[in-house]
Amino acid sequence: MMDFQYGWLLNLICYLPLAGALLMMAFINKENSTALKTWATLVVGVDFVVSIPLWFLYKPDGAEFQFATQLKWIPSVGVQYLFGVDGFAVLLILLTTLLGFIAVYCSYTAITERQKEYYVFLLLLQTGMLGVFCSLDFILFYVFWEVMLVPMYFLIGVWGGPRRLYAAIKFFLYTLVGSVLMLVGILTLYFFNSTGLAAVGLEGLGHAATFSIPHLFTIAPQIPPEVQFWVFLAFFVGFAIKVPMFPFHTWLPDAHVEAPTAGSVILAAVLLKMGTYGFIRFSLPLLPDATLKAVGWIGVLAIVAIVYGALVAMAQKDMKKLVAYSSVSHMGFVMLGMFALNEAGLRGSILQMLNHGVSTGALFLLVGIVYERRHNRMIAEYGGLAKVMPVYATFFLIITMSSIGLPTLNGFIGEFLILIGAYNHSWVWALFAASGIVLGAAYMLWLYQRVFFGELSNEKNKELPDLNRREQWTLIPLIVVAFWVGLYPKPFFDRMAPTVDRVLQRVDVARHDQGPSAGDHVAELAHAPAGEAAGEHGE
Amino acid sequence: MTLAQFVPFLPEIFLATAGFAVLLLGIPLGRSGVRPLSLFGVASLGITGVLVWLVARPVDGPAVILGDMLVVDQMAVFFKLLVLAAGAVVIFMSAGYLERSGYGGGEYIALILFATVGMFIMASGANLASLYVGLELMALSVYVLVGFFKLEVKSNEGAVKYFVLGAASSAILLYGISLIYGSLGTLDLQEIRDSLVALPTANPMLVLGMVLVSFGMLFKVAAVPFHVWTPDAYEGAPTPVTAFISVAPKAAAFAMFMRLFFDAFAPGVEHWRIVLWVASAATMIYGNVAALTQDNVKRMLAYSSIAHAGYALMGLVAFTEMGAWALLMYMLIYAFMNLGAFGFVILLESKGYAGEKIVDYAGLARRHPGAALGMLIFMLALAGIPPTAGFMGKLYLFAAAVEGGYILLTLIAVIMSAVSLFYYFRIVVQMYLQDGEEEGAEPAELLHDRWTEAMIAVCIVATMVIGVWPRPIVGWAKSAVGALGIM
Amino acid sequence: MKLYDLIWLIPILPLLGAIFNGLVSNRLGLSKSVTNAVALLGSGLAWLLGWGAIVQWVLDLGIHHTHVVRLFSWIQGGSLRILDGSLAEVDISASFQLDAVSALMVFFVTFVGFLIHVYSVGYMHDESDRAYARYFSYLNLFMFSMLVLVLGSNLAVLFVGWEGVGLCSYLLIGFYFEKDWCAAAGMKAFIVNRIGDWGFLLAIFATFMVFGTLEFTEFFPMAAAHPEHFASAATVIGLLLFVGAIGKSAQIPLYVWLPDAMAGPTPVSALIHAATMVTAGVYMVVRCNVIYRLSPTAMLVVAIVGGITAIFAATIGLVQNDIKKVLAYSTVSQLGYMFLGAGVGAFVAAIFHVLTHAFFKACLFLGSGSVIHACGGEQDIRKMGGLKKYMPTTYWTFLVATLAISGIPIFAGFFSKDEILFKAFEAGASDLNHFGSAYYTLWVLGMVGAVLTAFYMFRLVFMTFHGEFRGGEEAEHHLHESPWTMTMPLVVLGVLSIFGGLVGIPGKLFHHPEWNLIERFLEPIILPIGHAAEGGHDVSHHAVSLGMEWGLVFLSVGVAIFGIWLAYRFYMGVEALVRPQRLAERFPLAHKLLLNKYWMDEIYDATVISGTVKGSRGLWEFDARVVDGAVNGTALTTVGSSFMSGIFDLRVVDGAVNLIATCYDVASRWFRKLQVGFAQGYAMVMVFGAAILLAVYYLFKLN
Amino acid sequence: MIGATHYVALSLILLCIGLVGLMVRRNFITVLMSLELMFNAVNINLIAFSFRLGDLAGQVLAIFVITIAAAEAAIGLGLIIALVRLKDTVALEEADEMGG
Repeated sequence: MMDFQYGWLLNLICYLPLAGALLMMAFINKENSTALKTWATLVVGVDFVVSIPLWFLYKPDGAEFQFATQLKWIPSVGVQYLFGVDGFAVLLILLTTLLGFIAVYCSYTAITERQKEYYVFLLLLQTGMLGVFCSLDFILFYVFWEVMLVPMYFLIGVWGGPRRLYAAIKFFLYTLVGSVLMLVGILTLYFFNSTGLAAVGLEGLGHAATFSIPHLFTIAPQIPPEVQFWVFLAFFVGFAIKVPMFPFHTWLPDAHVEAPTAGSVILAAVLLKMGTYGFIRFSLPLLPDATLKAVGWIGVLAIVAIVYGALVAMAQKDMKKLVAYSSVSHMGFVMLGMFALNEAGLRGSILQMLNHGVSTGALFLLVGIVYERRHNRMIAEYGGLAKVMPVYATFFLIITMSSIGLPTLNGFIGEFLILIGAYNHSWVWALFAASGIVLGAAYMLWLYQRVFFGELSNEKNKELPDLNRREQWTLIPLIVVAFWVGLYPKPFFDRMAPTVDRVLQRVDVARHDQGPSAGDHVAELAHAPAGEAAGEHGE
Repeated sequence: MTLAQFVPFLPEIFLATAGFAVLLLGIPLGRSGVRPLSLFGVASLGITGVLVWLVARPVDGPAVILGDMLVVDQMAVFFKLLVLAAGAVVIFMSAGYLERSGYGGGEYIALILFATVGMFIMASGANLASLYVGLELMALSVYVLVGFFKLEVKSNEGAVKYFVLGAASSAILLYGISLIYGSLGTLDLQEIRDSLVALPTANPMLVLGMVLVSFGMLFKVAAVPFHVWTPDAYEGAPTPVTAFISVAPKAAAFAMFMRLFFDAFAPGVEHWRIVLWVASAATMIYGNVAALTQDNVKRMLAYSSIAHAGYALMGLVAFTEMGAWALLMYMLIYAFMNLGAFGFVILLESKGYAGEKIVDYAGLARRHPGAALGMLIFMLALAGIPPTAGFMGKLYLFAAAVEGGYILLTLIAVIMSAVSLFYYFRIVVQMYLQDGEEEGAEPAELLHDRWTEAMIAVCIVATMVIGVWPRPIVGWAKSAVGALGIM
Repeated sequence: MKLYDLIWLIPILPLLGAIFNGLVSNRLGLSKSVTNAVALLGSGLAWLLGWGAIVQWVLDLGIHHTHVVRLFSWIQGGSLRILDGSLAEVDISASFQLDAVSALMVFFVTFVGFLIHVYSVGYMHDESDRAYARYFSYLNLFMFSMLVLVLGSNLAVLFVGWEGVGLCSYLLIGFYFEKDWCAAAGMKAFIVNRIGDWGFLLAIFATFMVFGTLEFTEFFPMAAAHPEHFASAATVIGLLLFVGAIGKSAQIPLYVWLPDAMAGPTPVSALIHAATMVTAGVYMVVRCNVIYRLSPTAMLVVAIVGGITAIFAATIGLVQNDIKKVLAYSTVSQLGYMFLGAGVGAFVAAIFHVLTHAFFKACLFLGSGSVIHACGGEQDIRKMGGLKKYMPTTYWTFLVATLAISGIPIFAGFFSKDEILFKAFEAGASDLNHFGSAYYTLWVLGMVGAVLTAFYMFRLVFMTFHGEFRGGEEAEHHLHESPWTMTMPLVVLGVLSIFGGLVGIPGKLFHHPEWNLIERFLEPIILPIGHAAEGGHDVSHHAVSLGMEWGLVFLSVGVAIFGIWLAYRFYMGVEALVRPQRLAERFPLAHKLLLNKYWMDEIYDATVISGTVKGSRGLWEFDARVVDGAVNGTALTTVGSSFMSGIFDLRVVDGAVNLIATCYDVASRWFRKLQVGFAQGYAMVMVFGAAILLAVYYLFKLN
Repeated sequence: MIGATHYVALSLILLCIGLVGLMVRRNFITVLMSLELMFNAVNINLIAFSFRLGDLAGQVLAIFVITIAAAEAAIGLGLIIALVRLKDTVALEEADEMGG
């Protein structure tokens, strides 16, 4: 199950930004902005470079988790320092390092004050995100999951727009509520695995206490449905807020609109993926039974998110808000494919996670570029930009097309597989979900038309300079990836296939047999609330 | 009773003597001699620590001394060292503050030492009588400390309130003790435990006694509804004293709490558990919600310490081994993070009572990035965000509660700890997101005081290290609860 | 290495051209000559290679052999459990296939495409260098997509081309993006097409669920083998596919985008919106004829939509005054004829009409382009007239094409259109799938449509080229014949619109079925199905006697001539333009109705579009207030907002009034009320609290 | 015959009197006296029980309580003096600077 070869690599990738941040705090003067920029870029750049070997060294036919590291951390309660990745995580890690680099690279001119803190926070955030994808121990995972929030809070709160305080705290509190509930779920699993929960009359399996996720995978089938249900609920809140799923999405537009460009990019490209990552990594394989029960509901929520997000996006007057709501719609696709619970859907869902990272990240970069020139994001302020900024218009067009799923670009592959998977689960799903494609085209093209076509009426736009070299180079990598995925996605599928198969196997276990061990629990847990209340005052 | 039995009692004896010595030295040195006296006080605390380690350690298993009045076990050692550390830190932090405020040092330090002696006895008492004496010794010294700035209205007022309520509560506690004594005919914890096991049916007098005792203890740990004294006492008291009473007496009180309820009253758990459950939930909710709208930092931290008492109570409610050592650990962690936070409040006390308002922190990150970072760490720790120690502390308490099956309580706890983040971050917002140049904002200036800064640094290091590497602390706490009779 | 192994190169060549022009010429602003060279090279080579490949394929392999070239495995979606319970691998390969129908399409797409490239060189010469490069890169990109569309060997690859042409049409319609209405038209085209694509995608999924593959060469035989088994599935798939076709080929109700699409440069209208892209729908239906033939319902739907569109668009065409709009509506109506053909089972005839239509309609558009060019961008035929003497070449070619579309014998249009109408009649006579009466009605519609076609086309000719010039003095000076780059394609296409039809002589009439080359050529793609097919044929042979058939021929010629005569009466000689006025005054309502195109656009605006927009606005409000409010309301985010409202006064900004937030606020302040401030009050609180605790305790003790 | 219950009843009454006095009397000194009352209620209990049980521990504790009560009183009076210095009043509810 574990392959410890090259374990150091993962740790290097994860902690390099942290080290960079510490050195920066220690040695670089906060006035010396060039040094700060260069150092930060260097660190994330190196981080990206060292993460590339994962792509080649990962063995699809190898152990489930590779590049693993296992150390004792708090042995007395079975908390380990457990690192390791599968193909799915490898893809996300590469996405993170790439976007991290771009996020730093795009901030050169956007951020002019308190630069030192800014880059320190960016680097810390990087470590946090990478840690989430690397850790295989629940507590370790949780630690990174929370650590991540703090720098993001500051990125929004310090360098954000006029309502940054509100947006920042809203972001923080939403995610925190989700994660603390998740913590309760984690603890429940932990005790079910070991000593059990006395007061609710649930005896544990008596295994050695551990938070190790690979181990918990093995006991998943024995978890009684009732328990699965509650734990799933706890996880669901945590992850659904992060995704964000309708109706937990309202923090997203605020956070996106107020965050600085780099913040939005990271937020859209990586942070949202944590939610879906959580679902695929934990909810599905650990709680297959509850998952199967939840499919219907989540499918509906996802479809609502797709249509709803698209429609609301159409009504936006602010570019960033529009893109933010389009994220809601796209993540709806991801959730739909995931809960179609078949190979095509799940593969599509994973691929769409990457696509969304690339396309939406790029869209935020693009919006940020004009915002930097005009300090205004209102669509009405623009129009006819194609005349003054042809290159910009071209890039924007390509990204738009990738975001509305034009074939030969990345978006199409993901949506195609998700929809075929959804159709395979229920044609009604596909029927409604596919309408998201029409709406997507509608709002994106309408945006494009209003911004780039028509008379160049607004005086302020007459002199806008076109993209400079740096700005182009922030976008080109993303566009290359977009075309690569669109034309030859095979390498990506090869790497995600093992994960997909394993997850589905674990779900199928529950699909086929409810398990005798679970059966008898149901009876006594049928009136769990009563039992629990009794527990509260110890009778 | 041989003289040898007094050997494990040496630390207390020494500390008491040292207290008197400081008192006497204070007369000639007067106000000028604050720092030497502080050094003397810290030194004596240090020596006491060494003594504790040398003579008061259960080398061959737990032992009872002085006619079964005191017990010598790991838990006692744990709490003794904890309160010693807290006392030392507070004395260091006080020095500069006392100089500024112009009150003499002798009595102050002596009182801290005496209080420490009291806490020692609370931590190691094996008999209701000795526990009560220790409690009162601690309480009386602290009343005086709170009212130490006798010319400050707030200080005096805080002392008055604390005194009246405290005395009343100890009377209640005492009454409970008397009832227990009456129904079981003994004051010795061990015997109480045995007779409780033997006793098939609980007679109402005994139950009432236990409940009244629990009320008394809840008062000392500042749990709802016996928290009322806390905000005023904390706000009124000189800030270092606030720091002290928010940490050391609370820890000692929890030690006594555990002695009583995890050991003596353990068999009667079903009788007192529900009371503690309600108290714990109410405390968490009240403390956090009431703190939301406070604008005075000391008062806000007072409410936050109420809330933290609530979290700690979860450990008692859980009534498991994990609950016990999680509580110990939490006391230690809480001591460090809270002392650190108060350290900054002390340093910000520039113009009279300035530095108590939240807005005084505006733009701190601009002017003193280091200090802001430190404060940020403590706020995160208090809110329980990893990778700080605060998270580790909460984690085990929550885990214990879940293990006990108190999901509802845990849910309240996690939700409330999320709420708490909100008011802790009000300070963070001021430090980082406001730049203190808005009109009407006159942010307080940060003073320079080597000693205090050093202590803060210690707290920061402890908070971070325990957060990342809690293994040794967990181990120590686990071994410390071995003696308890819950298992 | 045979050329037909290189068919994947046919699309790639124009793509290279597009990339070069788009990235290099456009960015560096290279001179027009370079752009020309690249663009023409791209499309020209594609043309040569295409024809070469076809010839070699016919000679070496024969038309019965479907030649598939598989490049690489494109999408691996893992395995799915399909309807019949077996596991099917979602493994979609990027592969191209050469068979009769794609050969035919490649044959004229590459050719007409090249011609129009040449024409564009003349037409666009006064654009700026960058715009010029941009234009040609788009045009090449279109060639790429269109060729992918016709060469694709499975539905997914076909869809790639399908979307690609949509994109190019979007870009080219919006080529003059400074003009708002051009951009709007482009967007309209794309979005309407997307609605069609919605159906197409679902059709793809359905196909996979039924057959477990998307390769034509795999699931057509399957379907043909078990007609009954797949009948119901075929209906679903067929109808969904047809939704796509409706969008792409501008049929009712999704035709609205095509007239607006005329905002693009005229050569674009000729190539994309007349000759090639819009016929993709027909191509796709013919390509999937197996599916349709399994499902009478689908067939009937196709026929009805086609028939109605044919006459509907024709009526609108009667009164339009914008030369390109008239042609646009005639295109819609002609596409209707094609679908009518497909719907009555005359797939060959449909494709045949696609071919001839490509010739004469391209010719007409290019002609109109040359006219517009001459009139300096004027498109209103009321401001034209008498252009005959200024631009003879244009006139004659235009006339020829008009005769062709009107269905005058020996001209290309005649054969194809007559074939379709005849098949419709035959379908009625043979009571095809027992929908005989319906097919009869459709035939009548088609006939009426033929009259109208002849009428409005000649109206166009007369008003444009005959009579006096009505455009004013100074405009008259500029009138001139276009340069050779523009006239040459006109001539070529004119010639083709004369003789192009001879490939499909209805040999049956002369007892020489073998004369009908195209039928023989396309015969292999009409797979024989179980027994239904030949059964149908037998019936049809008896259904219509030879004499009857001749009668029909003369009838259709007659109606065409009648239409022309009518146009002459109205728009030539002394009474020119007066009669129509009178007619319009006599039937003002009808006239208004037609002039305003039945207010279709307005209706759509009022219902669908504003509906969506309003709905989205509403939802946004909902989001800002209710959802945010409610979710904030739950648990502690409320504290956030309440606190905000207190400290940062942001509740206003948020606009999310949330009740529970204030509750928290109140709670906090109320809790603080307990802190009365004097010791004895505290004592009371304590005692009170203690009492409560005791109460709770005994409460729980009791039960 | 006077039984344990009588003592308990008496002490309970005293305790309540003390408690009420603590809550209702304005004068700090009276409050102090009420406190003493509560302590003495405890003493009665302790001594009674110790007498009945024939166990000295109770009386020992009683002596402790008396001493501690004395110390308590001393501190109380000290605080009263400080209060009088600052506000020249012995009314307890005058000390209401802080609250909320």
